[in-house]
Amino acid sequence: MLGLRNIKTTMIAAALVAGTVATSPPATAQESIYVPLFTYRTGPFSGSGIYIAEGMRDYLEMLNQRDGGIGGVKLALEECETGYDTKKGLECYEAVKDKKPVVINPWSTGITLPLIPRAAVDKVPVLSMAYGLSAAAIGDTFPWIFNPPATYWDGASMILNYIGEKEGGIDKLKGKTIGYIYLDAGFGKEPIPLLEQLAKDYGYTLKLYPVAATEMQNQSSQWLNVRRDRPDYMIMYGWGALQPTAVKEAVKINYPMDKFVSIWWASEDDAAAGGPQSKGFKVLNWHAVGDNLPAIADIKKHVTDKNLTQTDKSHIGKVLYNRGIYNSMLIAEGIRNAQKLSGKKVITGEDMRRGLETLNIDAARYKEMGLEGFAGPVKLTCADHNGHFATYMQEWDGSKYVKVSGDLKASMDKVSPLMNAAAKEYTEKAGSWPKRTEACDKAS
Amino acid sequence: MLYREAGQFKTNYVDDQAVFPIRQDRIGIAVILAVAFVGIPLFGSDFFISAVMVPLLVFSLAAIGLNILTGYTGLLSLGTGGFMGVGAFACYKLTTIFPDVNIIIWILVSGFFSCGIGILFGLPSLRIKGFYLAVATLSAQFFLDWAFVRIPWLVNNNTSGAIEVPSRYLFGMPITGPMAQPEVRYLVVLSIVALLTLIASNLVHGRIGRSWMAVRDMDLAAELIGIRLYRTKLLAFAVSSYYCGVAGALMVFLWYGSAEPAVFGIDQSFFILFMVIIGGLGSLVGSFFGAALIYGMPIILKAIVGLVGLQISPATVEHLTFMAVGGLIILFLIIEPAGLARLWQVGKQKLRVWPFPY
Amino acid sequence: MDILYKIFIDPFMQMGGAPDLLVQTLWEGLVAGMLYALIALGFVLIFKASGVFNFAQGIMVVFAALTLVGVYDLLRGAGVPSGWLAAYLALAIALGVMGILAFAVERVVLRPLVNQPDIILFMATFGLTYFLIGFGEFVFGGNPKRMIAGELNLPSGAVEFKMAGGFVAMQKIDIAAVLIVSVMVAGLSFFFQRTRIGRALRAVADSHKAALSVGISLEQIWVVVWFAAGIVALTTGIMWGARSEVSFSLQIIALKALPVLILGGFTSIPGAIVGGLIIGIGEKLGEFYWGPLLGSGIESWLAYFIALLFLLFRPQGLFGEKIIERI
Amino acid sequence: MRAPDDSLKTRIGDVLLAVEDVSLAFGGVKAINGVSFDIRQGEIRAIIGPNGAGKTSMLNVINGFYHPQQGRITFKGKTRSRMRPHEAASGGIARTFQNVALFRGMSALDNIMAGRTLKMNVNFFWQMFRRGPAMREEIEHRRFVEEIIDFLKIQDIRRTPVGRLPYGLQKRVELGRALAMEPELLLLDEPMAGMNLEEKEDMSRYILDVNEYYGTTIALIEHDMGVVMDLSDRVVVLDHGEKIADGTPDEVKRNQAVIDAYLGVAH
Repeated sequence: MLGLRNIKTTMIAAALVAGTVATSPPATAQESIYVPLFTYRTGPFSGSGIYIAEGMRDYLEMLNQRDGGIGGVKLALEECETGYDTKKGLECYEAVKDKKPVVINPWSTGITLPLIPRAAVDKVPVLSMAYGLSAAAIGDTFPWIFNPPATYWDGASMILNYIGEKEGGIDKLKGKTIGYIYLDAGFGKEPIPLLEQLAKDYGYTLKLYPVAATEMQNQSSQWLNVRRDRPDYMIMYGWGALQPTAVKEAVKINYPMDKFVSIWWASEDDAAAGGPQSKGFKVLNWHAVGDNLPAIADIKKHVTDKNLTQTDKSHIGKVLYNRGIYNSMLIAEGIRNAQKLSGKKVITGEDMRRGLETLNIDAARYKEMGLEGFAGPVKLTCADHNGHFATYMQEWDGSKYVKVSGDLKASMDKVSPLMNAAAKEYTEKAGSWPKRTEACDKAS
Repeated sequence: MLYREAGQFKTNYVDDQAVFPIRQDRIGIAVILAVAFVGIPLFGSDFFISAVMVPLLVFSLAAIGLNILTGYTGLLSLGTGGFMGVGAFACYKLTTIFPDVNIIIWILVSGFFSCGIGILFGLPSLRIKGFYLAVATLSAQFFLDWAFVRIPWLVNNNTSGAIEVPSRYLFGMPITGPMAQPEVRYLVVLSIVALLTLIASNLVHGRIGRSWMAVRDMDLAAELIGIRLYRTKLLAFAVSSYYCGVAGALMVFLWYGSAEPAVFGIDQSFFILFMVIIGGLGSLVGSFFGAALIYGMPIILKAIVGLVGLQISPATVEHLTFMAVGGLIILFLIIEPAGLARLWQVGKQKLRVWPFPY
Repeated sequence: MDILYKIFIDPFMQMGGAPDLLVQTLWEGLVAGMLYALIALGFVLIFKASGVFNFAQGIMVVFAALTLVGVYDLLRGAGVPSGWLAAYLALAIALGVMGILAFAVERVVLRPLVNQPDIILFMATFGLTYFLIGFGEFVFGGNPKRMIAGELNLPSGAVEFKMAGGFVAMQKIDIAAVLIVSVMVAGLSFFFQRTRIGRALRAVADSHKAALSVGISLEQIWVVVWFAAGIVALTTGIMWGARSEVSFSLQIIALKALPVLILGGFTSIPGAIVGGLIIGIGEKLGEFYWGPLLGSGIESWLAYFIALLFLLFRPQGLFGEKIIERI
Repeated sequence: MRAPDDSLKTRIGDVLLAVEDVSLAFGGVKAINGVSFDIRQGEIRAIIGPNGAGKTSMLNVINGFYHPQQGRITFKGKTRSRMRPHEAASGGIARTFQNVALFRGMSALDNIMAGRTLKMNVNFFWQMFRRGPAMREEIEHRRFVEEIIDFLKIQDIRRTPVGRLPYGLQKRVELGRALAMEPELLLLDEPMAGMNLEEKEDMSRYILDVNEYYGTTIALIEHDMGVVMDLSDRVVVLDHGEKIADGTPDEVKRNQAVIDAYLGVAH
């Protein structure tokens, strides 16, 4: 594999010697850690993307303003607009790659997938927080990919466990009909094998209602089908315009909203779309909503009040804004951890990978960060890059989400076999998938 | 003064029928090829090669494909994305079923699958014309979109529902997958695009190209001089979809590395169509210009914003890009409806008679 | 045999078994069809008078609705109390913006391109589409917005009635949509048939030269039809926005107007309505009763296939005249 | 201008094409009603008549563009109820059009080369490489086309896109394209419409030359009576879709029905 790159280096060197002007990467003068943020404030999914972009950026910006960065090193933040378009996402990746990013947040499954094989080669960890490839949770196979705190399969299992709990035992699912409405793309289709498997195990009937991306705002047929099939519960895996339209249509057919459960992507706007009748609509979540936390107060104080951001102040504390904060909190903790592990101030992607792998955020640490009670503890290991942590169910009360359940755990005995099979399949199909060579650090 | 053909006399028809009859053009092409094959891989940065040149070549190839159909034969198609998808999925199936056959062969073969689908959806083209035909191709686009998502066999039942490009080698060097160096991928793409462009150029300059253009300009008259409309149109569909199919396979295997079906959506079709319009309908070199402008402009805009150090959010840049692309389309149509290729010709003509105005 | 049963017998058994669902499906199809027809109407207006196939009609729908809700937010920000006053003010301003748009389109796009081939004008509307997407997001932001249906005094809730052991629910907003579309179509037909400027528009459609020779200004006519198409777009935007939300993904649905146009012909106002109903009802029935055979979701392409099949037998559309090709 | 009578006898041969009892209607409107006439090998046959007489429709029937509801067409001994465009073209019927129907986006050379399409048959494979047989064929036909270009004296506009040529030249290129098909029967639809006197004389010369040197049978529609009388051997007159006269120019000139039709006497 020598080849071109060596020749190229020689040539460039020769050219430099000859005194010719050659292209060279711009030198980064200041000591900083480069954190690119892939965001989408435009495009068909911007309704969800804007909140996330704002939360993600504001939290890191707050660290810069309040603490002067992390460990005394400023974070060089740069947003790259993807428009949720894989093509632009890849362009963003190529654009940031040479600037030594410590982590990539693709914020789209479509962009995550092509980055998974590249991460190991380019030595840049990919943080796909609760999206992307579920099987990437297996750290031994995917040492460079991190997708805490839960996978889509975990989510499906948690929703079913919640339903079981409500019905008075998982065995009560027997004979029930469960409808699944989803975005007809990789993301929405991923849980289907699990749902089908569980249908066999628990004895419920599964009905599928796919919604094509082009038909997101035209769902009346799907909901007519729902009316015909009368499922006892509806599960939704949606994104963008699919969600508010689904909520409206559910209200239209008088579907009992308290039996309509969504994966963690539905926002306040989505629930509110149905008007007062959408009360009872349920969404999974793993972190607090609202702005009642010291760290968020700091964001207001150091960032939004100083107009260092274009965030709409009414967005602060909304589900997806806080989701962005959570994502950035993971990044910040990863960096902090990496600094500790490597002893360096300005860390590299490789250090960051180690930092994320030994991530351990407990209640005490949340308190230190000013995020007490914000979310459950996160502890990753070399083998497990996801954690399959508990989530909880929140319910729309007409104006905000209210927590209505305790910790919901995924049934790992059901999820793990699928996940392992998927990881195995992935590597087999990839032709030659490298064995993990990265050493495993002790948790710090 | 340099660009002058005075003194170059053709002494036989072989020379006069050549694609580039003027010596300076031939030198120009040679220089461009030398830069493309040697200069860029040696001196281009990774970003330039992977995020600029490879996409540009892929889009140019797709634009040539669409140009054959829409520009040369006058059949408006909005199904380019779908046809690209057929090529990509065919290539994936072929290389996973027969992993030992070289991937380059499969990329070239995959075009034939898209060719077949193209012919199938081209069948109504005898009875249906103009905007009506555009709707027929739109049905191809939406149907194929649906099929890519709905037939898990196409992606070997991957749980991600996406094409996951495996590593494949040429002479021991990886050309697909994460280990493939950008320069290698670029050279493979460039070679295929150069070869197919040459073939396209040969086709459009000969009998087949004349039949296509005859059908475009005046189908009734074409029929009356003995050109069989149906065959000619279907041939255009076939060749065009072949090009789009290969472009699709190149896109996924040598650029994206993994692709969800959404990549081949209607947006992709429009994107390629814009390139063809801006570049110039019925011009191969225009396809390259169009791809460079439509794909390159946002990158340049972003770079300018970065260079100037303007405090504009990326989202705003994106909005401005949309406005600029839209505005440019209108502007070019007003200045020169025949596209960049025509401007290029006019420029050359001016150069030829320089310093005189005529 | 089983598959034949599922295709030819089972769906009809279902229709008979649950007539309430059949009626509901037909109603949903009717409403969707009316809304498709409304988008198609915008195309027809412009095509009739200027021969331009306006691809931007879809984005005009989004742009108009976005302007309406965007201006409403701005007004509230400026201290106008929320409610009907701000809503109607916003409506008036949005109408004004559509007027300015019509004027600008005539000035900047159509006038310099007059006498160019149809395809060039068609492509110019692609440019317009892109420009409006960027401009709309630039001014009002790209996030989806809630349509101010309540503030505009549009009804909410549903009318339900019992039927054969089930029920049929008709959303009041849908009923309103059907009524408004009917009124608009009647109004436009009247406008074209009975008024002076309407007849002038028809004259332009038949022959530009003829129109010029009797002293009708093309420029004025174009502004008028583009403005009319803008009003239609705003109406569509309000209606569809109220059904889901105002976002740019709506423009894909606008493409559904193309098969409608194919069926109804490019120049016929009643054709747009009939085409819309065939497509709307056809795709809902197809999706509901036959979709499950193919794993559902066939709605995304069924409309285009219906149009394609239709074209093979009647290339000139339902109401189009048979074209005699001359040479 | 016309050659003497004795050459006429040797020049003109058997019936090349005959239409019998042809009727054509669009919807309810009759364009041609029961018309029969023939065209003999080597002659110049004119079809005349007032506007809307069905002349162009007649040509369209002959080369298969319109399908008559009734009647028979016999071409080169084969009788059929209608022609197909491709059949007509490969059988050797070429055509020019009333409103020039050139391929506007192509150069004059390419337009005329397109006329050679039927004679070219090197397969797709060689076309892809533009080498070997493909190139040889291209050159061979280019030679033939250059002869036509010389004949029509349009050497200097070879490379010009025809859309930019003046009308008279366009007509000439169109004639060139028809000649490139090496037709046995050449249908000319108002070849001199819109030309000035000089251009008309040129065009007349070309038509006669084509007829004499290539021995091509010609059927032409023309409004200029002087031209028609000078050029043609026999004339058929149509009015309102019906044949009202058929014969030599002199006979036709004296026919009362023809005079009435042209002077607009009520029927």
